[in-house]
Amino acid sequence: MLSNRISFSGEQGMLLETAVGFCRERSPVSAVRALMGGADGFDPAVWAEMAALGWCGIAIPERFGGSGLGLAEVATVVEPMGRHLMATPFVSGQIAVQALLAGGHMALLPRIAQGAIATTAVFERDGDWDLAAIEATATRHGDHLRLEGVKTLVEHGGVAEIVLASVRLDGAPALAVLEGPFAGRMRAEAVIDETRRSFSLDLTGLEIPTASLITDPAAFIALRDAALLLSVAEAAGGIAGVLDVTVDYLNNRTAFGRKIGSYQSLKHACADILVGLERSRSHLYHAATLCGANEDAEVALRMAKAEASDVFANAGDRAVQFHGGFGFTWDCDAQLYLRRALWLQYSFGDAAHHRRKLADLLLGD
Amino acid sequence: MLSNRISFSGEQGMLLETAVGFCRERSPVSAVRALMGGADGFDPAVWAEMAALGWCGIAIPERFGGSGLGLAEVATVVEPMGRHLMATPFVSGQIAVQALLAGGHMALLPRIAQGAIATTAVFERDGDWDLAAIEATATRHGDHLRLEGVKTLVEHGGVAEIVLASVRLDGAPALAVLEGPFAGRMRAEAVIDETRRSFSLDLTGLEIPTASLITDPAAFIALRDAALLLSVAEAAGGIAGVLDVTVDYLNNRTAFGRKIGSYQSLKHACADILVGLERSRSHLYHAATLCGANEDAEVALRMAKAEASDVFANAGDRAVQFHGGFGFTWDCDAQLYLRRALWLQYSFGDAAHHRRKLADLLLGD
Amino acid sequence: MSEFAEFRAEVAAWFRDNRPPEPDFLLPESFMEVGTEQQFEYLRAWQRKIWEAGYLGMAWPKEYGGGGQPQAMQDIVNAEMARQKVPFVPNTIGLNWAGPLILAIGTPAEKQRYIKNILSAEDIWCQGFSEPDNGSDLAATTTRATRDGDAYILNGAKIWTSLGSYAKYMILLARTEPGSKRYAGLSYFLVPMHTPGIETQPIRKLTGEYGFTQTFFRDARIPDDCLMGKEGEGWKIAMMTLTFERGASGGQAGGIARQALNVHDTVDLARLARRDGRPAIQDPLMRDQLVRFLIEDQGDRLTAARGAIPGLTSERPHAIPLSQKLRTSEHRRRLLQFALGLQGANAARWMGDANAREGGKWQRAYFNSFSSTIGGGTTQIQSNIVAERVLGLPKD
Amino acid sequence: MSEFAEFRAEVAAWFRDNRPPEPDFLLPESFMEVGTEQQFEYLRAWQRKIWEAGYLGMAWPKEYGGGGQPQAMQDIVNAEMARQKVPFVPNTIGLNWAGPLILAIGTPAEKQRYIKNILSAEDIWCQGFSEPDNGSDLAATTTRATRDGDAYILNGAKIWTSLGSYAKYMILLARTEPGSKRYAGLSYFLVPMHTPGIETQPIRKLTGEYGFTQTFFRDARIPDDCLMGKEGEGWKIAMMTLTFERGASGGQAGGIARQALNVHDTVDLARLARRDGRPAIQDPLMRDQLVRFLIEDQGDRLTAARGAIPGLTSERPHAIPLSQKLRTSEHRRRLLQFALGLQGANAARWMGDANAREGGKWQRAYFNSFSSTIGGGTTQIQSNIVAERVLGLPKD
Repeated sequence: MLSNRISFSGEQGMLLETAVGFCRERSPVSAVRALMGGADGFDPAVWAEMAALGWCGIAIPERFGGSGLGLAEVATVVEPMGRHLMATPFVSGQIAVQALLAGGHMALLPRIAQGAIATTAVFERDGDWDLAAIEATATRHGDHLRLEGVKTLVEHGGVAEIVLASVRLDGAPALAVLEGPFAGRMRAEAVIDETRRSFSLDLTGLEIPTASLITDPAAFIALRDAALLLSVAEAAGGIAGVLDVTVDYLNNRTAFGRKIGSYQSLKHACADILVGLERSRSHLYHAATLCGANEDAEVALRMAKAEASDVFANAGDRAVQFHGGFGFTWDCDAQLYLRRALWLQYSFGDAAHHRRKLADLLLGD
Repeated sequence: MLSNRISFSGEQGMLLETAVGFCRERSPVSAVRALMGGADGFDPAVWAEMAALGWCGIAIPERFGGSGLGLAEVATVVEPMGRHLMATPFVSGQIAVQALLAGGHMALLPRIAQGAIATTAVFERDGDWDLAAIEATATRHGDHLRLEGVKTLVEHGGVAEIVLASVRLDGAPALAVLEGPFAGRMRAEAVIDETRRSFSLDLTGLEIPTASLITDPAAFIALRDAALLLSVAEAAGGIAGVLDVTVDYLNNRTAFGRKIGSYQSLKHACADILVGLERSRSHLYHAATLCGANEDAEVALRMAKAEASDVFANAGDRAVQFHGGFGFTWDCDAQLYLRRALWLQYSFGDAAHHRRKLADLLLGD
Repeated sequence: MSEFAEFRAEVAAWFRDNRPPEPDFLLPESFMEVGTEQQFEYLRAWQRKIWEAGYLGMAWPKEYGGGGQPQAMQDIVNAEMARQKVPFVPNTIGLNWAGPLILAIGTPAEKQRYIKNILSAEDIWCQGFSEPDNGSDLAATTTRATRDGDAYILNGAKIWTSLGSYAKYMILLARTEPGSKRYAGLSYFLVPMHTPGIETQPIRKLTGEYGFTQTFFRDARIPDDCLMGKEGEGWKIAMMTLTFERGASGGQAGGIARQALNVHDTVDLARLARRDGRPAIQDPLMRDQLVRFLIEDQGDRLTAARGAIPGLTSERPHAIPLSQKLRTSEHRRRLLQFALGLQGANAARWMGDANAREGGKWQRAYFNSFSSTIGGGTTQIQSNIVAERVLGLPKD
Repeated sequence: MSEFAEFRAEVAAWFRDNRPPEPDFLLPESFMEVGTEQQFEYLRAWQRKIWEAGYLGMAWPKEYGGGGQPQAMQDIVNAEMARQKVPFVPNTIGLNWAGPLILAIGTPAEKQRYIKNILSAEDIWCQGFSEPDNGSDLAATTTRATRDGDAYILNGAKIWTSLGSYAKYMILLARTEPGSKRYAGLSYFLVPMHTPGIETQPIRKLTGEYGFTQTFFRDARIPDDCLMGKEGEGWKIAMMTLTFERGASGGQAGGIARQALNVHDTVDLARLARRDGRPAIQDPLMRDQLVRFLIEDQGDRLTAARGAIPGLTSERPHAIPLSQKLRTSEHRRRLLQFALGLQGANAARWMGDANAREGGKWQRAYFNSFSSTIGGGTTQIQSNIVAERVLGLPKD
C-alpha cells in the first residue's frame, strides 16, 4: 500500500502566500507577452527581486548562504509561477542545486543562492528521456578532462553562468560542472513554449579539471527528482491558470442567447479539468512531502508527472477549443498555456513514458 | 493503401429488406424476454420459418441444397437480427458452414441447409482467443480417432446436431466434425448475454472415423473470418438497436423541466455513438465485400471487429447510464444490449486483441 | 498508538480465527446489494458475532449496548477488518445513519429502544429519502405525513430502499406542511415498517438480482412519537444524517460497510487471469491501463488527505468534497469495465458459471457500479454541481 | 479506363519532372494557411505552371481558358498530384467555389472576365461569409449592401478571410433588405477587393503565423453588376456554392487543394522518430494508438464509399454527410496531438528549429487543426447538428 502522507509546513504556507502575491503582481499576462518578444525571455529586475526574497537559496544549506529548507519549499513557490506563466531561470537553477548537493559539489552553491543563473544540459539530439543515454564524452588528458558532444534543450543556456552537462566518462554517466561564459557554444533553439529560452550546447573542445566532474549516481537521481517535482509544480499551477482563463471566458461569452458556460459539453469538460487539477495538486504535495523528507519518491514523482502533464495538455487543448474563433488567434491566452503544457509534457518524460516505468515498479517486469 | 470497395448487390438489398421486416415482427423485445427464461433461448417455430425462407442455405452451394450465395449475404440478414436481439442458432451454424466448405467436408451441408442446428467448439478453459492454442487432442486408434479434452463456450451446444470441435492431431490443429446426440457431454454455462445459450463439451472418450477430421488450415481461417464478420454484423445491428432505445428515452423523459435529450452531455454522447455506428457499418460492408469475393479479408475483419465491438460496448454502457434509475433495473432494455455487446466484445477476440494483430499486419513486427 | 499494540494483535487474531467460512453463494459487496435471504442471514449472523465479541459500537455508550471505549480502538478494528477482507456488517443505515442520529438527538427512551438492536442486527434499518419521480432531489419530496390526533398518516412512495424487505424501521423524510416548497415543511420520522399500509415491492436490478425495494405508503398510521426533532426540521436533520454517513463528524458504530472490488484487486486479477495465452499483467496495454487506474486511485486517496490541510484547499474549499462522488464513482465504473477485459474469452461468463473468475463477481460488480454513477445524483448532475458550485459556471 | 493509360503515364512523368524544388521555408498545408509573400508567390507560380501545362481546368470550357476535355482526365491529374504529394494549388476559392458558380449561372461577359484568371492564378479569390459575431451562422449575416443608383454601398465586416491580403475578388454574402431576418433578404456579390472603403487586416493565428484577415467595409461602393443572381437570392446561391465546395456536383477546376499530414504520414513519422531510445513504431502503446487512427481513418473512407449506396444509407440519409465534419476534424486534431508524442523530447521543438522533425510541421499542424474543429461550426455545434437533425433529439 502506497503512503498517502501530505505535510505542509507553516513555512510552506507563508512561502505560498508570498509567491501567489508576487507572481500575480509581477507576471500579469501583458508582462508575459512582452517578455516573449525579448531575447532572454525574463525580466532581470524581477529575477533580482526573487533572489532578494531568498528564493534562489531556499534549498541551499545555511552554511552555503541559503535558508536550509528543501525541495518541497521550492515546489511551493514554483506552483504560482506556473499559474502565471512566469519563465525565469528559477527552476533550471533549482534542478542544478539538487544535483550539486547530491553530488557533494558545494563550491558554486553560494553564487547560486545569490542569484547566479544555473541550468542543466542532459538531453541530446535523439530526444531520449533516459538520463543515462549519453553520447557526449569526457576523456582524461592529464589532470584535465576533455569534453566532446552536443547537448540540447538547455534551458536558459544563453544567460547561464553555470551548466551541469551529462557526459560519459569511461562508459559511466557523470555530470560536468561548467562555468561560463559559453559564448559561441550556445545556439538558440526554437521551442514550442515561447515564454522559454532553450539552447544547444556544443561541448567539443572544452577542458575542465577532473574535480569538476560529479560521478556519484545520486546526483542523477537528485537531478531527475527535482526536475520531475518542479515540472509537476509548474503544471499544477498551469492547470489552475488555464482553467481560470477558460472559466472566465465561458462566463462572459454569449452564443445563441446563452452564456456558453451553461452548455454541458463545455461545463462538464471544465469539471473534469477541475478534477484533474485536484488530483494533480494532491500528487504534487505528496511527492513534495517525500522529497522533503528525503524518502524514495520515484513512484510518487512519476505518478505526479503522468497525471499533471496529461491533465495540463488536455486542459490547454480544451481551452483553445472552447474559446472558439478567438481561441485560434495569437491574442488569446489559451495558446500560451497549451504551449507551456506541451513543453512540460515532453520534458523529462511524457505521461506514457512514466506509466511504463511505473508499471515496472508497481507490477513487476 | 487499403481498398475502400463496398459492393451491395440487388440480392443483398432484398435480403436486407426481408430480414428487417422479419426480425422486427418476430423479435419484439417482449418475445426476447420471454425466450430468455426458456431452456433453449429461441423459438423453434421462428427457426423453422428462417429455414423455410432459405436463410440456412444462403451460403451453401446449390448442389448441396443451398442458394449458392456467400458470406456477404449471410451478414446482411444477421445485421437486423442483432438489432432486434434475436438469438437463434443461425450464426453458429453459418460459421460451421464456412469451415465445412473451406475444409471440403460437404456431407452435412444439405442437412444444415434444411435447418439442422450446427455450431463450433473452438475455445477452452483459459479463454485464449488464438484458435491454434488447443489442448484437446485426437489420437489415432486404427482407422478411428479418439478424442480427449474439454471445449467451452459452445453456443447452442444443447440443441446442436452437428459440432465442429478443434483438436490437436500430431501437434497440428484440426477440426473434428461431430454428430449428436451429445447427451451427457454438454454442460450449460452461465454467460453474460442471457439471450444466448452456451455449453461446455467434454470430448473425452469420443471416437470418430478419420474421415471426420478436417485438417486443412483453410478451414480455421474460414471459421475465424465467418465468426468475425457475423459478430460485426450482430454488433452493428446492436448499436443501431441500443441507439434507438436510448434516443427514444431521451426524447420522452423529462428532468428539471426539460426533455433530457436536450442536455448536451447526453445528446453529444448519442452523436458519438451514431458516428461509431456509421463507421462500424462501413467496416462491416467492406469486410463483407472482400469475404464475398473470396479476397483476403483479415485486415478488414479485424478492423471491423475492433471498431464495432468497442462502439457497441460503449453504447450499451451509456444506454444504461442515460436511462438513470430505470437503467439500473432489469426491466430496462438497455441492459439486454449491454450484455449482448459484452458477449460480442469478448468472443473471438476483443478490440485490443485485434488491434495488436493489426499492428503486426500493418506496421510490421 | 503503541498503547493499543496488544489490542491490535488480539483483534487480528480474533478475526483470523472467527472469520466465517466462505459461503457457496456469492456475497454482496455492500448492504445495497443484499438480495437473498441466504446472503442476508449470513451477514446478519456475522454482525451479531462481531458485536457479541465486543468489536462493534465500541465507542458507543455502554448502557445502550456499546463498549464505552475510545474511538481509536474501534478504528483499529475497522482497519483490521479491511485488511483481512472479512465480510462487511449489513445494518449500515442503522450503524452509520440512524444510530448516530438517535444518540445525538434522541430521547433516553429512544436510545434504549433502538441502539442495542441496531448493533446486534436484531433490528435492521432502511432509509426512505429518494422518490420515484424526484431522483435524488430530496427537496422535491412529495411523500406526505398528515397529523391526525396523536398520529401521522403517511401517503406516498419511496424508491431504492436497500434492505427494504428485511428492515424493521425506516428513517423517512416526508412533507408535514401541505403545499410547502423545497426544503421547508419537511419532517423526519423513524417509521416501523410493519405498520399496516406500508408495503414493499422488490426491484429487480439489471444484474438479475434483487436488492432494492420500492416502498408504498397508503394511509399508514404511525404514532406521533416517531417524529425526530420538531415538525419542519426534516431537512436539517437529514443533512445531519448525511454528515454521519460521510463520516465527517464520526459517531458511526464502526465495522466495515462494504467489501468492494478495488484497483488492487484488479491488479491481483491481472496476475491470475490470462488473455492471449499469457497472464494479463504481461500485456503492455493492460499494464498501462492498470497504472492509469493506480494513479487515479492514489490521486483520490491523496486528495482526501489534502482535503484536511486548509492551506492547500483554501482557494476552492468545496472542490474536494463536492467532486468526491464524481471522481470515485466514475473511476470505479471504468475500472470494473476494464477488469472484464483482463479475462480474455472468459470475460463473457456470468455469475454461477463454474469457469467464471471468482464466481462472476467482476461481471456483477461492473453492472452494479452504475448504482453509484446513477444513484444519489447521476454523473451528469454531479458534473453540473462541480461546474456550477465550485467553478461558478452558469446553470443549464 | 485503359484509354487514358497513356495520359496517366504522361501526367505522372510531367509532375515528376516539373515538381518545384523544395523551398527553404515551410509550405502551408492548404490555402487557409498561406501566411507569407514567399509562400504565396511560390504556390501561385506553381498553379500557373500547372495551368500552362494544361492540367488545370481541363474540363472547363476552352473559350474561357479551360481544356474542354473529359472530367476523367482531370481526375487522373488530381489523383497523380495527390499520389506524388506535390504542393497544392492555392486559388481554392476561385477554382472550387467562384469559378464553378460563374460557369453555372454567370453571364458570358462574367465568364470572359473571371474564369481564365482564376485558372492562371492571376486573380486570387477570397470568401466573405463568416462574420465576427456570428461564427458560422450564415443566416445571421449583418453586413449590409444598400442600393444607391447603379451601385451598392457595403458596410460591415467579415472575418476568417483566407488569402484576404492577396485576393483581387471576394464572394460576399450581404443583407440587401434592411430589417430582414435569417435567410431572407441576403444577396450574393462578386466584390473587387481594391474598392475604396474595403480594408483588410491580417489576423495572427495561435501558431504565430498569419493566414486569415478580417475585412472591413466602410461605405464601399461597388457597381450593381457585381450582384450574382437576383437580390434576395443570396442564401440559395451560397448553398449552391457550398455544394461545389463539397464536390457533390463537380464543376471544380481540379488540382489538389491541400497537402495535409494524414494518418499514413503519421505512421511514417513513427518509423523515423525515436522515443525512449528506439523507433516509436516499436512501442506497443504507440502501435495500438496508430492502429486506432488507421481504423478510424479507414472507417471514414469507407463511410464516404458507403454513402453512395442508397440501400445502405436509406434509414438515415443525412447521417453520413452531416457527420462528416465532426468525424474528420476531431480525428485530425487527435491524430496530430498524438503525433507529437512520437518524437520524445523533440516534440517540444517548434518551427524553424534545426532539430525539429520536418521543420516543425507536426507542431504547426496540431495547432492549425483547431481551424477545423472551430471554424465552420465548432465540434460542439456539429455534435448538436448530428444529434438534432439526424437523431431527432431536442434542441438545447
